[in-house]
Amino acid sequence: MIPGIIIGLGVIMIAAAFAAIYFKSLLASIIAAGVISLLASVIYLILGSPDVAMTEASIGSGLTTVIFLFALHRVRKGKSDD
Amino acid sequence: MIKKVVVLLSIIGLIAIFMPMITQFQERENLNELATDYVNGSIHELGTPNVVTSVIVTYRGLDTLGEVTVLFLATVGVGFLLKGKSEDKIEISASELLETTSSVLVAMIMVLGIYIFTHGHLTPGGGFQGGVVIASGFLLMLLSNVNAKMNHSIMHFVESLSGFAYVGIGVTGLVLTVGFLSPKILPLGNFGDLFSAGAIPVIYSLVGLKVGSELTSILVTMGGEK
Amino acid sequence: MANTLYNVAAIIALISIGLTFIRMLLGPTAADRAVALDGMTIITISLIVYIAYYMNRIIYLDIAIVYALMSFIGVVAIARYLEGRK
Amino acid sequence: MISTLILGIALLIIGFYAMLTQKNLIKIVIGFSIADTGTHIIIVSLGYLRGKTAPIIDNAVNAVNAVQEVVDPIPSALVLTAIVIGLAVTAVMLSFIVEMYKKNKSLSIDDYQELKW
Repeated sequence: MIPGIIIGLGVIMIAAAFAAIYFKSLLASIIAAGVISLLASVIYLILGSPDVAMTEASIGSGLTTVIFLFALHRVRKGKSDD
Repeated sequence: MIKKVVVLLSIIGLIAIFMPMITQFQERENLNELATDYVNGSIHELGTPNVVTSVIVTYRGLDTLGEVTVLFLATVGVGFLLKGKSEDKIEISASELLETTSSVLVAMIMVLGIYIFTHGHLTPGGGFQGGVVIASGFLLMLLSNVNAKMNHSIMHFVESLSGFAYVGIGVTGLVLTVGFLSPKILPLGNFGDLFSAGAIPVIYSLVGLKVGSELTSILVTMGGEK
Repeated sequence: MANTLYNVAAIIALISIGLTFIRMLLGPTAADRAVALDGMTIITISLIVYIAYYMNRIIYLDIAIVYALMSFIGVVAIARYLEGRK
Repeated sequence: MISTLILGIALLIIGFYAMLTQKNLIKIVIGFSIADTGTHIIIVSLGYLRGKTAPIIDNAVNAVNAVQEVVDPIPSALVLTAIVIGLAVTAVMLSFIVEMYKKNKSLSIDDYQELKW
């Protein structure tokens, strides 16, 4: 079952990486980059390093997304294109 | 045209660098000598159940000190670049649901963060993770309440005090025991208790406070409050 | 018997992650994508609990707690961003 | 594990490609963060040993012969610090982007000609 989980999550992560590059909307790109970090944390857990999994879950998915959003908010102030 | 060729060549070069790593990959069966020493020393000499914690705090303690310094420099850099621009804040006030929920949740998030960094030697947590959880509690406060004011002098005081105490414990280890950042200045205690493993929980709690205040400072600066 | 059931649950969780991911790719508006991200994190928490059971380490459950907390805060941040952009 | 090694290398190459080809400054930083994640997965999968578990001693791991039962702790410790540094570097890059936007009102890298060769 574990190899199946790795292959499934890996396919989704690579698809999310391409999506993060080719999405037109910057907000959608940021959400896709957040998905990569979220699933990477499960990969770390399977690889036997829960410390790294916890750090990645908190920093990669939470704070990095928020910092990108703050920067996007400052840049896009006054415009409402998606 | 020439740009595309350069991009293609660099991607091919990158693949050529990593190809031998895939084709000649052999899964190791046993730990190497250094890792064996770390695992044995962490369990039998330092009394720390989580080996990763003892590698970060003790065996590679200088790396962690350098890393905290880099984080401090990044905080200073962000604060210097974005100083004095308070007009970019999100002005619309939060809904009543979010405000009420967050006023209950923030205290529980703080308690969870403190749990994570004080149990760093027993569970997968640690100073960095606990610091991030504390910073996320302040972030929730910032998101839910538009009028929230962060007291910057308290934040800077906590940050500099924890950094000072971190270096102070390191120098105490240099004077009293075998080396810089040695955790043996406190008694080792029973294996698996909260108050055990010498000074490792103290050092990791200080790292947690420092990381938490630095990340809160980065978030507050980037979020637009002056 | 119980192991078979857990494996079936893990397969269902993987399929659901794929489905929410497809919604995230297609979603016409940003709100669709944010909701898809929220659903994906909640399903992933169940996958983490499955891994903790499979590897017989109760200590992995701490990660599920932190994961749930941080995904909540990320979704709140995205929602506040969408609210303030009008 | 070979599958996660391939996954990490693929993510690294995709992120590098994004950094080289994208015009938008924020997309370049997103590419950097993807490449960052790929590098971390590579390092952690090099430290994995088949059939062994996390280096945390509790009821599931025997403390006497723990050396035979745990994975390599050193790559985990390295990656743990690298992730935090990655966050700090990303924050500094994004503040530079905000400052550049204040000066030129543009996010496209084609509008910044000062250092073009």
